Amino acid sequence: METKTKNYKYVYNRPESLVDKQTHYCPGCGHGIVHKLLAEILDEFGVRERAIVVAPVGCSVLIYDYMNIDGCESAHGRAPAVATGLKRVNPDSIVISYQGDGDLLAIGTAETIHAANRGENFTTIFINNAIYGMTGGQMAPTTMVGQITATTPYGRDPMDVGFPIRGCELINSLERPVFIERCSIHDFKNTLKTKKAIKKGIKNQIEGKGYSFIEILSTCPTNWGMKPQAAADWVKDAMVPYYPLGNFRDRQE
Amino acid sequence: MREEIIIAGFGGQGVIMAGKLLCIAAMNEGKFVSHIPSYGAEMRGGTANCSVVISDVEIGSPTVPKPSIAIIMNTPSLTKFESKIKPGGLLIYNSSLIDRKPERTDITVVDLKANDISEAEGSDRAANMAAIGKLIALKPEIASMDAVVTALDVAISARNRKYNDINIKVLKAANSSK
Amino acid sequence: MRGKPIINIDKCKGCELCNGVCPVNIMSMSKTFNKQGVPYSVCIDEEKCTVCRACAIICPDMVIEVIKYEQG
Amino acid sequence: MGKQILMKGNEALGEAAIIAGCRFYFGYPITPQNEIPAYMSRRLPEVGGTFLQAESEIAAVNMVFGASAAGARVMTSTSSPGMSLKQEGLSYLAGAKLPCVVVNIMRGGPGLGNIAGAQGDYFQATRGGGNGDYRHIVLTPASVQEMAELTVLAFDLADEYRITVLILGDGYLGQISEALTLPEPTGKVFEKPWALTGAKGREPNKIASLKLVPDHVLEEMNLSLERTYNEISSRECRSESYLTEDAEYLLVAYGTSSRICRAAVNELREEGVKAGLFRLITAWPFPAAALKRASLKAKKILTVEMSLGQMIEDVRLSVDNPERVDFYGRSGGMLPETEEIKRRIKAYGN
Repeated sequence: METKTKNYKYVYNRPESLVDKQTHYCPGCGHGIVHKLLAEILDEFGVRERAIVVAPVGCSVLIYDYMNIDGCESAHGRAPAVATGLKRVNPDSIVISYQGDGDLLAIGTAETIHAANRGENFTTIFINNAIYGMTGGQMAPTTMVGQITATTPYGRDPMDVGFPIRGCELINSLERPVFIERCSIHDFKNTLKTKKAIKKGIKNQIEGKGYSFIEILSTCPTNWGMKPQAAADWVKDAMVPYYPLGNFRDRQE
Repeated sequence: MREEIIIAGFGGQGVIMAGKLLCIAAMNEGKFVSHIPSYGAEMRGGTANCSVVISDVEIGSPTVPKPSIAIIMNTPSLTKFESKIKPGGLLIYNSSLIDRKPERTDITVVDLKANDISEAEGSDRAANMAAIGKLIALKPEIASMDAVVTALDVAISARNRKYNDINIKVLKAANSSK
Repeated sequence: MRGKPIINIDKCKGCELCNGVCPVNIMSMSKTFNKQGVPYSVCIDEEKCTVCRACAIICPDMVIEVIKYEQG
Repeated sequence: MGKQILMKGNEALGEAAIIAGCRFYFGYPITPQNEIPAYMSRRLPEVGGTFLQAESEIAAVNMVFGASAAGARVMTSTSSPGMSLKQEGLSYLAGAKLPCVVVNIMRGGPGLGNIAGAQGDYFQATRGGGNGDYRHIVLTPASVQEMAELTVLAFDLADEYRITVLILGDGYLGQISEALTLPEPTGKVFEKPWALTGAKGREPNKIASLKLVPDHVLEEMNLSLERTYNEISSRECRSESYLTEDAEYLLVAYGTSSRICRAAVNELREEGVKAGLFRLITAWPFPAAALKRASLKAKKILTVEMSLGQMIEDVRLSVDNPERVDFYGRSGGMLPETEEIKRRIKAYGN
């Protein structure tokens, strides 16, 4: 192999904060991408040994098995409460609540809003893929109007079950959060932006600034019934128009 | 000695505090004591009462279904508790506010103008002290006047401690009243 | 030749996302199956690799690492 | 012995928690336990601790989960309807083997019920209201002094066995003021190498109850929990036998109803009736062996509860000739009456 004959260096390899282990995620699942981004950022800040990830219930329920950091389970929707407990006991730890759309905006809405409202000094990574993945593709609070899921076989009817909830806008009505941004991993450019946003969220926490909320539009190829690239395109074409990307708040005082 | 006491009136008359004052005084003189207030929603109905047990021996049941002593500060409380007093028991009722005479004849009934005594000493809020002063005059084995006066410093919140001079005057005036 | 992706083919789940992000279109899928029974990511023209890392960054399964050759 | 102070049960419990080293409290207001959060909100900042009023009982118990996972001594408290909400968290705490102290100052139910003291949550406490094969230690104080002493004990038991310890009081115990001699800290120290403190110089710790694969790992964990539960059952049964040696009539009760029974026993003894009281101090583990001993000479066993009969099932399972077991209870916040207990006991003699 040429690699043996030429001098080279790795410009991209596994971050220390990521375990060398095959995930249970479906091919093309956005969780794997975000796990990696998070791990890279923990490495870049050198905080792997202070980090604790709080896993939600949902597809990412096993995130603690993939991250080479301390990990804590939480009951469905309670990740912000568990994160609050962890962070209040050890203010020097770097706590990440990693939550899906059901966890964050359905069963755990109260915990989400109140942790944000208290300005807890942890970072929330909110994976919005418009569906319940783990249980087999049921309607999420973020399911798009008309989207067909296992429990909206005729498409989501907003006059029956309401419109999809916009997490960033909801959090943006609160005073205490310091950083709110919606990003997406549907292409390379946006994935880089996502990394930047997560990085800001972790930096804020390291500096003790308070609560950061990063919503990431992601894919669920399996439950959407699409190939991964088509799913990525659907994020761009169907989701982004309803869930505008961009920064909602970046308070730096 | 075991006395099972109900102190009852309307919210704001200080009946629960009066019970605590009695308990602290008696406790400091070596008695076993217990105090259960009526609480929560019940208190918002305008009536308040507490169940106090003071005993020479360890208290089994702290509840007072049949008081040996009732200190009754308003008319609804008289209606509620008069029939429950143990035969041979003691009823001190606040005749400043209660416009009827108790009906029981098998108990000792003491008429105490608690609000009048309080007002005569310069306060319209120390009727509860008058009641305690009278009680320990009639039942000195429960607690001494000295113990009650000392207990005031613990029982009364810091915010209201400035009224203790008047409280002591009312306690003593009722204690020596006819 | 500036560098290239190193692909751990047996870990590839065959999602093809790397194919879509490559700016010079040198990522493709194999005609054969890996241990997991899926076609896997391959680089069909390493000479053209710009070492942009897009394929690696988008890969959800940490299948791709990227090396850069040292000058000289 | 320290100085006696007059203290309310709820506040004595709060102070005892601080004596025991509890520095984190999460809770949500509900009568008749409101003095606990109020007390902790005042006292914890004085000792460098954290009080947080949660947005719900569910959030509170999950904050407890997080704080316990981080290695802290932590407590939450509530009353019956709030306890129902906490069951999810209790099940997760059990699955994750996290120690904590949970207080239930019971009130009348079902539903919103009323705010008077009751004992209708015995089944929920001893059988577990959450999902799965789990137990927690249940301590049942009967006085302000015991509210304090059992709270100190609760924190040690929780850490020793990595388990939830439930203090099961009732509204009367929460509200009653009695003389209290503050307990001393036990000074026991429990290492928590499993705590989430950041993976510095060690492998990452993971705290979770999820055991998906392989198939048998969950059963193995359940069996390991069972071993802990068996150990607790053999070592931690607590009870008080009062005048039971020669008792022909045995009362069985806990908490406030045991106080009423004690008064009945005293009065019956004065009248020459050989009555005794067996009082639970742990409702789980149930002190079955001690009850069996205490009931040896009893012609009749009267279970007295502030419910319509829950503990009686454990009583029947513990004694020989369970047909001796009879029941008297009041519910909905009403109290059993000494006179009625005496009347029933005397009726057995005829």
